[in-house]
Amino acid sequence: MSMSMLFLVMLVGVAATFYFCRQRSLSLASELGGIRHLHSLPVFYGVQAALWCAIPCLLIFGLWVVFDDAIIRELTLQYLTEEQRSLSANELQLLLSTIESITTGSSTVNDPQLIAISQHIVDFRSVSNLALSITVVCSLVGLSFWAWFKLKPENKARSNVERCFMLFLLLCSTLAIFTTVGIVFSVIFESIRFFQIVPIQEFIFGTQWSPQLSIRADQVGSSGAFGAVPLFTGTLLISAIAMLVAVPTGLMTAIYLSEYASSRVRSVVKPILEILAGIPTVVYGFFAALTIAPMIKNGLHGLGLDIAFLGVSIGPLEVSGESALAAGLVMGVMIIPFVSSLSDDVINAVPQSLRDGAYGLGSTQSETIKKVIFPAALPGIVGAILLAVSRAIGETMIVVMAVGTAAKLTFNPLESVTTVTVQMTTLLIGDHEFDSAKTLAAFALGLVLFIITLGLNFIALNIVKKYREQYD
Amino acid sequence: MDKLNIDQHISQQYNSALDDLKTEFLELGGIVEQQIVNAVKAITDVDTVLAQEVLMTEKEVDEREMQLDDLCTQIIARRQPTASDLRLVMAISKSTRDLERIGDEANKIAKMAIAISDSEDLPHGFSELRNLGRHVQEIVNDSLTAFARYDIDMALKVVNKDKEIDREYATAMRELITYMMEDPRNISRSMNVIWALRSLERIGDHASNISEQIFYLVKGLDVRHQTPDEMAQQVNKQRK
Amino acid sequence: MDKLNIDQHISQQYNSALDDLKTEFLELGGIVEQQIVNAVKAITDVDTVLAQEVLMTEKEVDEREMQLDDLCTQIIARRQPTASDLRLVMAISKSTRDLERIGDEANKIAKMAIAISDSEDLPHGFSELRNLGRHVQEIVNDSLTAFARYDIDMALKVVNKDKEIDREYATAMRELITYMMEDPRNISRSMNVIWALRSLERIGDHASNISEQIFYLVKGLDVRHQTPDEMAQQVNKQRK
Amino acid sequence: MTKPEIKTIDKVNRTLGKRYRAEKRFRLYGMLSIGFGLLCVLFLFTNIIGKGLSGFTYHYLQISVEMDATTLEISDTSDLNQILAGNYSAVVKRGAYEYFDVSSRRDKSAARKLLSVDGTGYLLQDRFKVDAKEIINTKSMVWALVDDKVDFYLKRLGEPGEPGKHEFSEKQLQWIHAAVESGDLQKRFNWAFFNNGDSAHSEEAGIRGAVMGSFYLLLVTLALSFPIGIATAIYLEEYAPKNKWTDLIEVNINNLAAVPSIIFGLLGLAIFLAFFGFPRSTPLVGGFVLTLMTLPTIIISSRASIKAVPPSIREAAYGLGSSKMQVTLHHVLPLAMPGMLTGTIIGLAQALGESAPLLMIGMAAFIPEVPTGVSDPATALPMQIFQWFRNADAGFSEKASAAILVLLMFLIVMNTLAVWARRRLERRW
Amino acid sequence: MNNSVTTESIAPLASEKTPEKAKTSNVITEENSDAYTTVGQAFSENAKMSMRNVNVFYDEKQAIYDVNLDIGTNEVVAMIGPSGCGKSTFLRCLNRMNDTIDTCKVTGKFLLEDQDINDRKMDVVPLRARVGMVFQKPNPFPKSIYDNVAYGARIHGLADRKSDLDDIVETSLQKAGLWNEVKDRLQQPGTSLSGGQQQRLCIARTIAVSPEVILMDEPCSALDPIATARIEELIDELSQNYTIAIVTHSMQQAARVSHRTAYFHLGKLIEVNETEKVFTNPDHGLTEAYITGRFG
Amino acid sequence: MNNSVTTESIAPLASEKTPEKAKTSNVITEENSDAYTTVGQAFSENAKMSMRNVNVFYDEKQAIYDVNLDIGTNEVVAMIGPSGCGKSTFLRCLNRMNDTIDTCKVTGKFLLEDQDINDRKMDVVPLRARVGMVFQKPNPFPKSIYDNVAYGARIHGLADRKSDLDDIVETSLQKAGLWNEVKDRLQQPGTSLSGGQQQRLCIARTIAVSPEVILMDEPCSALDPIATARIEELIDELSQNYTIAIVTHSMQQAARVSHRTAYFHLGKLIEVNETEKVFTNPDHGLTEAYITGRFG
Ligand SMILES: Nc1ncnc2c1ncn2[C@@H]1O[C@H](COP(=O)(O)OP(=O)(O)OP(=O)(O)O)[C@@H](O)[C@H]1O
Ligand SMILES: Nc1ncnc2c1ncn2[C@@H]1O[C@H](COP(=O)(O)OP(=O)(O)OP(=O)(O)O)[C@@H](O)[C@H]1O
Ligand SMILES: [Mg+2]
Ligand SMILES: [Mg+2]
Ligand SMILES: O=P([O-])([O-])[O-]
Repeated sequence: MSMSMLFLVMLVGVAATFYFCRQRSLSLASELGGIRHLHSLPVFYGVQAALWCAIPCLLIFGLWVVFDDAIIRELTLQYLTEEQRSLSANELQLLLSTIESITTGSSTVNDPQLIAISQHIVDFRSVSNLALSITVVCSLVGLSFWAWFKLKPENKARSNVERCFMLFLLLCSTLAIFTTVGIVFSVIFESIRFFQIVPIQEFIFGTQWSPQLSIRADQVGSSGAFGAVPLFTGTLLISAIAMLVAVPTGLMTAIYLSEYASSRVRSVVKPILEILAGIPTVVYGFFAALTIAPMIKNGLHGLGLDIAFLGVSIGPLEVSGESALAAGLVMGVMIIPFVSSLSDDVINAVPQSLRDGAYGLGSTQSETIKKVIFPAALPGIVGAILLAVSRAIGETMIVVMAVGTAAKLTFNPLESVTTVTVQMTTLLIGDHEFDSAKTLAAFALGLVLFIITLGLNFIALNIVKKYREQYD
Repeated sequence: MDKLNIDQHISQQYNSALDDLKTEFLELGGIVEQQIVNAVKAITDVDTVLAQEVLMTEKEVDEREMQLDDLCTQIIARRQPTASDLRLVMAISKSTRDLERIGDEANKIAKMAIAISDSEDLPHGFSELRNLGRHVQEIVNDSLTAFARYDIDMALKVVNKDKEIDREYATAMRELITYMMEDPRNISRSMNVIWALRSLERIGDHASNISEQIFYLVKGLDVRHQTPDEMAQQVNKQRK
Repeated sequence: MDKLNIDQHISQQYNSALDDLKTEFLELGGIVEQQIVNAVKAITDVDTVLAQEVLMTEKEVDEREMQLDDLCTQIIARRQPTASDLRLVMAISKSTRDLERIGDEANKIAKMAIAISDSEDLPHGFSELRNLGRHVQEIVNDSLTAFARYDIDMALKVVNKDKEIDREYATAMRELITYMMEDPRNISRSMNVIWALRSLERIGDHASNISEQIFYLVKGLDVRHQTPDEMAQQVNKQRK
Repeated sequence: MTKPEIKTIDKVNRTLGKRYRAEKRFRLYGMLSIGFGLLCVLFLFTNIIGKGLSGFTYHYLQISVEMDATTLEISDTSDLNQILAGNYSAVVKRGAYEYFDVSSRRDKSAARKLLSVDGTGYLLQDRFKVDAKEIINTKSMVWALVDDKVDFYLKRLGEPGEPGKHEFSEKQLQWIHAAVESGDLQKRFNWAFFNNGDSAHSEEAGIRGAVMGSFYLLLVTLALSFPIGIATAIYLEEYAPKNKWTDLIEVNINNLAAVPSIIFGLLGLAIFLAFFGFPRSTPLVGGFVLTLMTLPTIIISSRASIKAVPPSIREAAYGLGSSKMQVTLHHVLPLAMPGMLTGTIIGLAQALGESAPLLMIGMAAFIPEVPTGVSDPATALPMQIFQWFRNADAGFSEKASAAILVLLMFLIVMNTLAVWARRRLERRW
Repeated sequence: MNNSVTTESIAPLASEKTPEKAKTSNVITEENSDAYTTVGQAFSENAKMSMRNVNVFYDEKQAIYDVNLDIGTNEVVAMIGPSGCGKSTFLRCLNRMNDTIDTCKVTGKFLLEDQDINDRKMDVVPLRARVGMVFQKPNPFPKSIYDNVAYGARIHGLADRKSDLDDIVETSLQKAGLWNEVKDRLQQPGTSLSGGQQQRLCIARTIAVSPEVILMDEPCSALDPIATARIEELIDELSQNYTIAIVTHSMQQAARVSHRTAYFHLGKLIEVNETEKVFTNPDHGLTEAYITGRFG
Repeated sequence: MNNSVTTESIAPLASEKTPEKAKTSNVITEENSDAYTTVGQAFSENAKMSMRNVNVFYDEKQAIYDVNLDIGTNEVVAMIGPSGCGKSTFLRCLNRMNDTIDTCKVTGKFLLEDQDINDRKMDVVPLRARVGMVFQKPNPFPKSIYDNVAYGARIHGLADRKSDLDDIVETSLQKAGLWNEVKDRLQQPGTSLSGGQQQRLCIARTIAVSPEVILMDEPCSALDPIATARIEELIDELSQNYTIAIVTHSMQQAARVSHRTAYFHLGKLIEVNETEKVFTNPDHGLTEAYITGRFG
């Protein structure tokens, strides 16, 4: 029986158990003189019985599927020759996968011994499959009869069903914790290994970033320079540009829409602006790289801009094709709706009664906004901005596409910089061994990024939460 | 014809509380009315048994009075009556006192009846007593009816009749004093009749008081200490 | 010593309304007390001017009575008083009637004083009148003081004193009737004295009524129609 | 008595003008901001549409092709292997030589370079797959794909600087213009773009593989994130006692929502690929990663919609003796479902557009085959766009723009769906 | 009675009240009631505000029908009536708070002293400084107590120096009976106060701009009896210096705080009279029915 | 008086009430008040529910101190007291609604007839079917009127057939005085009704599971006077067949609807007495101070 077929059988069996047990509870009820004499509603008896069947069967099924490969593998080992068995773990693994590929017919190896073994495996598999089917079906039938006979009016069916329900929910909710743990684990070990190669202070305070220098892994002392400062400054620069665009625009947009605009204007403008939020970052990246960057370059060149810095003319402006400005601007535009909708929420959460209060005292509209609503919403807005900053810092695609990889330590928005996320992708795309400093550097960067954004989020979420509580 | 509607509250309990109050009040009215009739009959027929009967009901009247007062207070405390309801409660609270006083006066008459019954011959003034008694009983009855019906015209009539009764009383009194002068030996007996007459007159006043409360109840007008003409005038002014 | 505190409401207006009510009530009490004093003085000193004075205040008393009643109604309508406040209002509402009646009786005495003043020689019974008058005035004063102070011990004393006054009155009455029999020509004059005596007796009763209201006001007990002993007993029972 | 009042009013009136000017200024700032936002939307869209629309069309040259069985090396038309292995390029080349009427090797080479021989070959292969028997050994007219350089040149004919012209020799240009004039070289709708998987040659590259990859990704994501997300939301809102443990879960979820997506990529790389050894580049792993990424979104929006169910409803149900599960299933879920669905759709839309984490787990690989299941190597739409963007070949940039349009289309559809779901399902009682 | 509106009232006077009449007059509906006259004393010789022929519409729906009412100087006028009868709507006309509702159209004359405040050209900002408003739910700004009270004075530029502002804050809080409770913590947020204190703070905030009229829309409905009693007490004190219009759901409250009471019914002003009169002997059957709990 | 709790009350009786005493007793605080005795008639010979030595804590904070109270069969007991005195907390103990608050710990004996309902092992589901609850704000489910009323019967399996359910719905609506108003529109949403109707619907919904006791927490505070009067009337009718405990902010309401009134103060049950007695002549100075508006 194929797995899906077996699954279907299980489903039908469980459904039947549900139906019959429910019917039985109904008939028990009518003997007693009405459903009210049962402990629980009939449907609970049905569900309870169904769970009694389904959970053990699924457990058997699951365990079987998890362990049968290992068991079959153990069984296979006995057919191997002595010397094959004494192979190193890696080589044994290789051998087994060769055999495995023979069973699926995707290998053309013509070793008769291996073919025989693969035949054994096929046999084992079919036996295992059959055994599984029989076990599952038998236990299904057995359990459902047991459930049927065990059914009594005073069974606490409802309580049992509810306990199962709640366990399921609890299980699901722990996933978030596992995810965080997973994230931490996935970056922390590699990072530790990285910091064993590259001292942590060099990583944090070094101003040279050139991981590409490591040409050969065994080349002592040439594992590149891993000073992350230029990455941080680059990230900061781009985020700052983005925030300069997004915060004033987003905030004023939110204010105008929630306080001034008529409901019709709001109903048109708001969704249009929210389109900006829905556009994938890869599109923004594309746009930044292919449209905005050339525009800036050409535009500034065209103007023949001559910037005097501290009275010293530094000549016609050099505009990089991968300027931080382009990425920052586009990122800013991307974040506008993020800021505006978060601020909008916050502004709308300010109770109408405060507005009434202010108007009732004779405030003009802008006074109401500036003196009452804005201060009231300020914590929430600060939280929103922090979240936006964290988002800008973590943003990947735009910078990957529109920003170069040259790690320059500069605050000139017209130059090319690089960011943490760009370097992470650059280092990790393609083949990678998990032991070169280059690859590990990406994880170290990931760790730093995670810590920074985590800190920002933590602060921001707490501010927002405090603010919410104020009006709850 | 003026009518109040005490029975249209959303709260049935309130309706029935007010209803009970009014019924109890009118019942008490009925009892004291009977007391008057009996007392006058006892004195004019020299019927001590009847007089005793009147005296026996005193306790009931007292209890009912206290009960009515309690009811009024409870309604005020529990219902916070306003407008017509409040006026009803206040009017009944006041008029209950009058009814009780009427009962007391009837008792006094009954006591006089017993006091008089010792002597064989009829003292003077029995006919006056009987007349006045009838009239007084009439206006008590009228005032209660007016109360039951919220009828201010009738109430006005009661007030007017009370003035007549006062005149009648004055005449009777003058006559009795003449008798007494004529026959000083009978003075103490005549005094009893005088007290009885006096009680009847007071009963008339109380009936008149009850009628005044009807004005308050129906119109919200406080017409106490006014002449009947003034009352009529005020009512008409408001009707306009 | 029992005390109620009518002046600790959050609402100052309410405080002052209750305060006004009480003050007005006591003021009215003061006026009728003065009426009694004057009326008794007028009749015993044959002072028609004083008698006229008494009669002149009748209107004021009437007006004040109506005003007090109005105040009570308004407090009930506007404030929905409960507990001690409600008892205060109800007690004052009831006692006001008594005060007004006391005023009326004082008027009657004053009228008698005028009626008597025609003849030169003093009728019999003036000494009794004076005595009774003093006592009555005393208990009226006591009852008002008791009211002002929420003093039930004093109120109980008033009730007891009233019984004494009743006895005193009965004695005086018997004496007067004897006089009347002795001197039938003076009957109508004596009758005036009798009416005056009778009025004084009624005033005592009213004072006693006011005292009974104090029991209600302070203790929430309705002690009407009870003997002083019963009252004392009930109060003690509750105190325990 | 009225004196101070009059003073107040005078004081009020004194500053009134200033206050109203401030009011006007403030309003203007707001309008400017909105204007800027709208302008951005407008610019972005005209720009992308302007760039992308041309990607849906392509230039084809109509040539007649001799479906010669021997040249094709197909002897048995019912043998699929033969048809798949057929040498279509040869017949196409021959057709091209014939069309341009060339014989010298140099000319042949020049002529051949104007066409996408392999691309056209695939078109022929497709036709053979359907009815090889009919067309074998016939001569038929075929719309052959031109070379992407030709397409590039023709699409930009009017532009200054004549981009792409320098790629061609004079002769080639003559041929091209002649063919255009004769109507044999035409711009036609590029079906191949929708039917093909990725390819190294831009004229053959299509988004079919990426679309299917995205589809499987979303399937996995939906199947996992919707039930888990809702269950978590229910647990946290309805069941969880207020303690450290639930606080921890809550903080975690909120933080995860704001963790940069690239970090999830690292997670996928280190846990699913390196630790569990799942195959690279599969929608299954991508789906896992995207599930973890979208879960917070779904949980948060589900929690918000559960929170929006008035507590009074819950109290009422409890007061009647409902158990917790009944309260949840009978009252909370039905009322919160519209919000949950909307949240899920929005989360999926985000997942659809997401690229950074997929980059990390190798879904940016070059995979020409169209995936047929969740465990086939696949790429996804945003990844495809990214790859084409990075490809130096000029034709790919246009493809990327076109793919962006397709991606945006899907997103718009999904968001519309979300709005529709919210409107439709929200029972306004 | 010279200023009574009742000359030929369609409404039954107390004397004509019969159960049947009361019944029929309960069903004044929009159809049969275009012409009606307010019973009692709607006008005042010493009027601070005079409203004449006020009609209010929400889109097509008429919420107020031809209301005429004066509010006397330093008088407390209470507005009572069944839910939805238009009390709040009417009150909000008095300082043009209805401007914030787009669908709301107000016609009629609203004189504040001699100025027509319903004139569209009239500026609402100074108007609202003269006619302050206190709302149903206490709504202190999320600022310090001091800033709450100082807010109005600041925006209107009433204080030239810090010390002036301090004075304004102190006197306002004193008038609102809150000074003693908060004088040591003026810098704490206004929201940290209890509900009743918050409402008094809102009153102080309103007083701080020295308005002439204070409007209150169910100012105690969110408060418990004790806090309510305090506010009522405060209203009474304020009526020494301010003209007050108060909407309340609680008839008892109207009875307690007001000098005159106006009874609204389905958008019509049925009766206005001295409060004592309304609560002991109202002129109109509908008023009587409402205050005695005889509706429906 | 044999079942009075007052043997050696620390509370001043009316006779001992002096302004000074009342003052001091106002400041019963958590320190000085561990021992206290409820004044009046806390016990009932015919008790439906008996609460003994009830203490409730929110975390460390004690909200109810050692309360003893009986609720008689078919009796209406009103609970009044200043805001935050623990009325709602106490009421919610009676059907274990406090279970939904994690921090809430309840000790003491709660007997419903002879069953201790505060037993942790006791299942709350059947308990809540026996002790129904009506809340402050009308909270009909967003379902049809029919489904609202039928809901409880469905989850408790009270009806085996559709016709049974119809019967239950009809009689419940009739008892709640709503049948005539809604019988033609049973399929319309419950939320389309007016506030007062909604509250009656909630009562009907509660009745539908035929509870023995109905708890009401300020059931009229969100309603206008007319709707309130209807609910009060309904409570009166229901008291024929149900035992009712009602928490109310409005003393007048307590006076109107209840047979006995319990006065809570700072978590203590100060006095329980016949309602007439409480409102005309309460035994305890604090009760007097509260109902006469003399607090603070
Ligand atoms: N913004 C609005 N749009 C449309 N109609 C409205 C609006 N506000 C109120 N109404 C309607 O106007 C009428 C009067 O409403 P208003 O709020 O003035 O009543 P109210 O007497 O204050 O009632 P309540 O006592 O419930 O506060 C009602 O019928 C209401 O439905
Ligand atoms: N969930 C809770 N957590 C902590 N403390 C609470 C909670 N609910 C109530 N309290 C506290 O318990 C005490 C009693 O509250 P409860 O709600 O029972 O008062 P109440 O008498 O019903 O007041 P109100 O009249 O305002 O409804 C209050 O001091 C309150 O602050
Ligand atoms: Mg309103
Ligand atoms: Mg509560
Ligand atoms: O009892 P009276 O004094 O009124 O006769």
